[in-house]
Amino acid sequence: MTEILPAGIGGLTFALDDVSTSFIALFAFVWILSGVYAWFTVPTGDRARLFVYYLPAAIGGIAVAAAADAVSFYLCFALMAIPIWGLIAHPRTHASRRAAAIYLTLTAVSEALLLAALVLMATEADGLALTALRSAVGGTPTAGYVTTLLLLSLGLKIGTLPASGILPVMYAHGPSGAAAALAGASTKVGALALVRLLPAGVMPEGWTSAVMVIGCATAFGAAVLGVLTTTPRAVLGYSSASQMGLVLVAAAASLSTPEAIGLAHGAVVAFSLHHGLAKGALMLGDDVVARLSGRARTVALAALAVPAISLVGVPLSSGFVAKYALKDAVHALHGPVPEAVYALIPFTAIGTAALMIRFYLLVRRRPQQPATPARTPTVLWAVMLTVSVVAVWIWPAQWNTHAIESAFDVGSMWSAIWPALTAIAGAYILRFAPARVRRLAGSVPPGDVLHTAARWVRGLDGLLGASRRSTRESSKDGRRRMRDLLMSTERRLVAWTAATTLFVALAILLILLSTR
Amino acid sequence: MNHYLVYGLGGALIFSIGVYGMLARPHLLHKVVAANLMGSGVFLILIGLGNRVQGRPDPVPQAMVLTGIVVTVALTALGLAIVKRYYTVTGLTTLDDDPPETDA
Amino acid sequence: MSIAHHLPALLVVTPLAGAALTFVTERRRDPVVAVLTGLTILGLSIGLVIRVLAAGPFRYEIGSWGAPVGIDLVADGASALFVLLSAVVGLAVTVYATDYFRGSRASVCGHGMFWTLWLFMWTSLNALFLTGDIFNVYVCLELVGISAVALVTLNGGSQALRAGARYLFSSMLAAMTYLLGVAIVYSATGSLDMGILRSTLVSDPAAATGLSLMVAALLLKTALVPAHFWLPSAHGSAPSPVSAALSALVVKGSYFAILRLMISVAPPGFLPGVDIVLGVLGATAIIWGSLQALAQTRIKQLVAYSTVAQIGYLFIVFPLARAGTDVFLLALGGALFHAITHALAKSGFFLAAGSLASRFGYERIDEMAGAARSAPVLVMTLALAGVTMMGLPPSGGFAAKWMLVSAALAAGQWWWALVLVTGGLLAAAYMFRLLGVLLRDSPAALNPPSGAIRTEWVPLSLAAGAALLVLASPLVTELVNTSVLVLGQGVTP
Amino acid sequence: MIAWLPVLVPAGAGIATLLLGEQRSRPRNVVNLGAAVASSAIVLLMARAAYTGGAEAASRIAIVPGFTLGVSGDLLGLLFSAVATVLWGVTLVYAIGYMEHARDRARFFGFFAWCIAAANGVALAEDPLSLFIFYEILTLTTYPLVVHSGTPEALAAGRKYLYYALGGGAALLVGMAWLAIIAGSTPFAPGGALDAVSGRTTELRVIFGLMVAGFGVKAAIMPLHGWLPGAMVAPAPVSSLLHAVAVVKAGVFGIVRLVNELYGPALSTSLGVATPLAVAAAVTIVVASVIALRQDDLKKRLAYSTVAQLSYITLGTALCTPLAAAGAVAHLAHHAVMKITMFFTAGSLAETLHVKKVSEISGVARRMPVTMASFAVAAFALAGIPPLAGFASKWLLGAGASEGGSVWALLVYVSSGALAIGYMFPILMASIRPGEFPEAAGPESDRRMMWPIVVVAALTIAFGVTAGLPGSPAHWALTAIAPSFGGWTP
Repeated sequence: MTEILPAGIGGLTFALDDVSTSFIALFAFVWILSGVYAWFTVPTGDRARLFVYYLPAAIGGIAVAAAADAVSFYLCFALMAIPIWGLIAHPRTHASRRAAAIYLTLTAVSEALLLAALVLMATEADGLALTALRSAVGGTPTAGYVTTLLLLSLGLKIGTLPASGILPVMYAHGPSGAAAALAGASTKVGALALVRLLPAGVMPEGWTSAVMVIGCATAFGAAVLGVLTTTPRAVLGYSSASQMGLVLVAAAASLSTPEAIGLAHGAVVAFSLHHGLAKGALMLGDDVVARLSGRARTVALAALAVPAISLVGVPLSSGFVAKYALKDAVHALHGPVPEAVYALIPFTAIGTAALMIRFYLLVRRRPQQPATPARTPTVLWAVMLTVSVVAVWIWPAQWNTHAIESAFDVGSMWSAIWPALTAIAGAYILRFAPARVRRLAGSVPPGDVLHTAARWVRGLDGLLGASRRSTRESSKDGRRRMRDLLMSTERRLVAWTAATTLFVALAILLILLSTR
Repeated sequence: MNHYLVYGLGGALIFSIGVYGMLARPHLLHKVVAANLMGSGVFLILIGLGNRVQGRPDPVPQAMVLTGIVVTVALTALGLAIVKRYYTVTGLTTLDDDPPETDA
Repeated sequence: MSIAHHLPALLVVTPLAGAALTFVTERRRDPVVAVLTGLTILGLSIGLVIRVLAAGPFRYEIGSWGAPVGIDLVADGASALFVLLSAVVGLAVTVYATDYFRGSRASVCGHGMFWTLWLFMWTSLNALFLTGDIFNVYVCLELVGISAVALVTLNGGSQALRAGARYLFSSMLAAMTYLLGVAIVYSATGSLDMGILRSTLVSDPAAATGLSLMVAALLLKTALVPAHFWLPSAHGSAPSPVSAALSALVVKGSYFAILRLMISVAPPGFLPGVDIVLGVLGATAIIWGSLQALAQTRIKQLVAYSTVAQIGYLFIVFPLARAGTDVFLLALGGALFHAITHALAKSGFFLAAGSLASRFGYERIDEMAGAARSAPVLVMTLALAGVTMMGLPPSGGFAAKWMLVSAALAAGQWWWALVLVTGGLLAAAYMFRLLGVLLRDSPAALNPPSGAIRTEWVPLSLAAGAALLVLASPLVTELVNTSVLVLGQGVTP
Repeated sequence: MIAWLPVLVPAGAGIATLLLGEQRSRPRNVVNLGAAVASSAIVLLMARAAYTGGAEAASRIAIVPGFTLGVSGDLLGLLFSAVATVLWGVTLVYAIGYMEHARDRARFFGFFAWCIAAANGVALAEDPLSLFIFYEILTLTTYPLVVHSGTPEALAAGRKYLYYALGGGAALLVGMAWLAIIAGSTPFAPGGALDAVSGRTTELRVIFGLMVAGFGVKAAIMPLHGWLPGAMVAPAPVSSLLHAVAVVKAGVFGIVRLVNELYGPALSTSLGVATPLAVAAAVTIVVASVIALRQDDLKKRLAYSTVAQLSYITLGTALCTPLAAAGAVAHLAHHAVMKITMFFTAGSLAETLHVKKVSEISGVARRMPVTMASFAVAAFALAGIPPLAGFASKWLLGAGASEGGSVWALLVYVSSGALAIGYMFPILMASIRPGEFPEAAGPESDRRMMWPIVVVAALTIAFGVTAGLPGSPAHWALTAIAPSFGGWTP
């Protein structure tokens, strides 16, 4: 029983298996590359202040993949999540500080829920090792609690629908290098947690369909919000949220059907690797384009299209492989909801395509910044781009399922292209739409619902303070009035005639009582 | 209705007049007189209701009355001295009823 | 008939002799005589306690006349305890007074009359605790009253005189009522001795009326709430050694007489009739006295009203008699314990407050801000005495409150426990209000102590005694159990 | 007889300090430090004896009939006594530095020593009545420390403290008397000592309520917590040792004894009194943490955080499961070390830089790096970041909660952890931000203030890192609690 007791430093264990090697590769690559990029792009004065937060986040972000027991997983998870506060608040503008405050609150909540889930699993499993945790929960009443807690906690991390505003908030303010790291790596930790901790194959049937529905809703909802938002990075934030919705769908597949676990986890990992690299490339690209001018800028714009297309899922791209793995995982399930979701998956591609077009237009429309310092680390961006394209071929075969050979059969080719075409057609039509509709395009501020919630909380806080002050004054003069009343009654009571009459009355009363 | 009961009731009457005097009369001298009245009333009761031992009169009530008189005289002397001193110091002859010291 | 047998008489005669001596010798040597007398009385009272513990309660016939005709002194556990208490407090007051009336305050001491009056009062107190005859109680009560009134009016100011007059007239009223009661009881039973009365008194209306009148008179002397009107002004305006003695001993004397009457003399039917009234009046005294103390602005008034409140505790005992003897025993022990600790603490408090007032020359509480820094010993005494009056551990007051609360709960009458606990909280309120002012960090440089009183250790030792009494509790409970009040049956000659 | 020493040694030091008077500060410091070292050594020796199953040295003296004052050296008591005495030594060093040019130091150190004597009395009390006596003495000895500065706010805070503490004391008095009447003398026995009277359920419920009200005042269970934020006007050594370790822990320790060793977990649950206590504690945790978010005054924020953390212990005890009870006792030690670091830092900031508000704290880390680093360690520990002390006890409490099937308690614990991040991290982030405090030329603050902070921060790390090994407070708590749950072996 004492091993349930966290054994301090001695208890932290790390181990590597197939899932963690892939994630470590992704996280290490993204964190290090973005770090170098940030080193070059951030002015030297701010560099120290940035890396005070960047380094612990990077260490946590990379180590979390290898954590093998609940305590070390929670430590690395916290080590990565909390310093991100500093990255977001780095520009020290009022908006960034407020966004960082929102992020810190949501992270604190997600940390708390994760801890609760870990403790529940640890008591059930009578031990701390991650592998033991997941299997022990199966079939027990706490499985329901654990799954809800995990989905809530990780939902906040990967931007599931009600909280999908958190990703644009995270990406909008930090320096571009840091934002790329966040986009590429930190959101994927949620996916890692889904694979590591979510009870697989033991949940009742209803859970899978419910989570799938949430995943789909996020995929479509985030896409709609993304199209309507204002800045390129916010669009990328919403696109991450919608892609993570698909990851959630993939994870849901593993919940209640044991046979689908392998496929589902494969899909999650594939999706994470693909999305991490593509989103990182896009984020860096956005900054590179902003820095370049003239002919170099047009070349960069063209290059930017590559990760965008891969996201949409064009054949031979990592997006295509990931989407295919997702389809296989969902297809393996039976029942009305999985079939419907399976049918919907291609339509999510339209959403992503629309987001990419919106992103593209915003980047192009953004005015050229004045001449920035000479050496812009485009070479780093080039490396990120090539890796994001080539990765699909070099990552371990088990994540590809049978994606490669099916790339060339016409049916799957067509199912990958038509969504992109419809999106382009839609965008073209919308250009001529009435002004009122077009104005709608800029209506959603990044992090939409969270800002309103934050304002509401501040209002309540002001109200509470005012009410406490008023009660203090009224009690003071109440005391004074009571004192005067006391003194005057005493003066009357002590007067001679009154007192002596009272005494006589007392004597008579005693006589009456005793002779009764 | 034997005769000694008259003394008892008479004593009680005088006692109650004395009590009324003590309570109601504001003038301090009246209070001293009232105290003596109460004393006499009690002594009458003591003698009147004393224990009847056939033939020989019971000595105890007599002793009590004597001591009572002595004590009452002592009280009256002290009372008069204080009233006189109080009059010379403050010129008041009554206890103005609001105790001055518990001011707000 | 060893010397020990004559102890009760000696305890009355010694202070009387001391009083006479101080009257005769000139003023300079009075304090020495008084202190010597005090020491002898202390020795005698310790002897009495030892004798009572060894041989149990005993009766002493003055002039060996015997009960029906003569007056007997009864020395049992409770009376020995109170005689010892008055010896201790008396000695402390005497030693303190030797320094208090020196220098500028010599005139206040009524050119030497203080010593005679004080020793005279001590005599009558000892007699009151020891007497076994209800008429003798009347005589002792009046002697105490007269000397107390004289002591109150010592400093001759208009306030003292008015207080003295009120005190005198109220004690006259009480005296006459008590005498009426004695007359009626004598006419009903034909006897004055408590021992005989216990057996002969039967619960007929005449005896009950007599007893009620006597008890009512004693309530006025003990200043239970409706009849407390004379106490605040009297204790407030007397010189502090006098007010210490008044608060600690005089009110306890008449309470002791009530205990004697209600428990060893009254016929069975009498107590159950009046106990509820006494309990309710006691509870009102606690609440009303404490609230008044909270509202006072002068330190002596505060302490006087605190006495009014603390007296209320003593009357909570009577309703608990309904719940059987062992519960009543515990309650009675608690009440006596409370009387003793209150006497010690209150006298310590009054003496310390007196020193503070005379040292810094002010009476009002808010003028005393910051006194803690310049008179730490005095403030420590006030704190210790305050802790005892609040009934907080580790003080003796706590032990008393514990016994009373346990008795109330054991008797199933939990509301008395509630009143006791609220009383403790209210006592804390007015005590810490005072302490808060004393501890205040006032910038005003306190004027150098004018008449520093050398005997400041006396109040500290009294308050410390009250606090440490908790360790002496086995002795006290032993004495209480041997008192005739409790044994209730005949007393060995 | 040695069981009396932890109470008598500090009491003796207190008396000596008062007698030594104001000027002779050097002998006074020597006496106090000597007493602290001596009593810590005694307590740790007794603990080692009790740890290895030695006979518990119990001794008692009679006071009022049927009422004995007794102390015994059992493991549970010794843990609290060890925490109080060891931290007393550390706080003395800090206080000597902090009170360098303050007034009334003799009075301060005298009552300081007496508080520890009373706290040790509460810890080692052998039966509820003795615990009650020392508990009330603690109230009295703390009052002069709260009003030490003599300012009107200090006096108002002192008065408020007394109303709460004496009110609680009154409730406790009635409860104790009632219990003594129906159950006679009931020394603490692991697993409960009231089996003889367990039939009288209604009376036992009322007595439990009265006792919880009494202890709840010092354990700062809402709505009885009002005095604690006010008491922050006291000098820093007082708020760090008394209002984070000795006084408030006495209240919570009373509840631990009440539930585990007087009523016993089984009787408490069967009487149905444990759940309302748990709910009250849970509400306190959440509400106090939310209020802490809004406090701008640094010490007030720490005070509300203490209110929440104390209810961790109450909730853990009220859950009546072995792990939760052990976690509660462990948290008693862990929280003491964490919170005392923070209060020391707050005191040092106030004394050296006159910074009292969270809004003024920007850029402090540059000026006082070592102090703020220790503060950061304590803040992370409080937020429950492994492998620090806070995480170990919170993990045990959480495990106990889920073991007992009450998932809501687990959620309360973790939500309070999140709120702790909410009110602690902004302070850290602000202190790192460049502000108007220049680099420190000489030592950053008085050496006697800086080193104790580092020591207690090191303890925070040590308690967390060695949580699993025997001898660490967490393991000590497990062994102390085990007998109360019928031979449940840790």
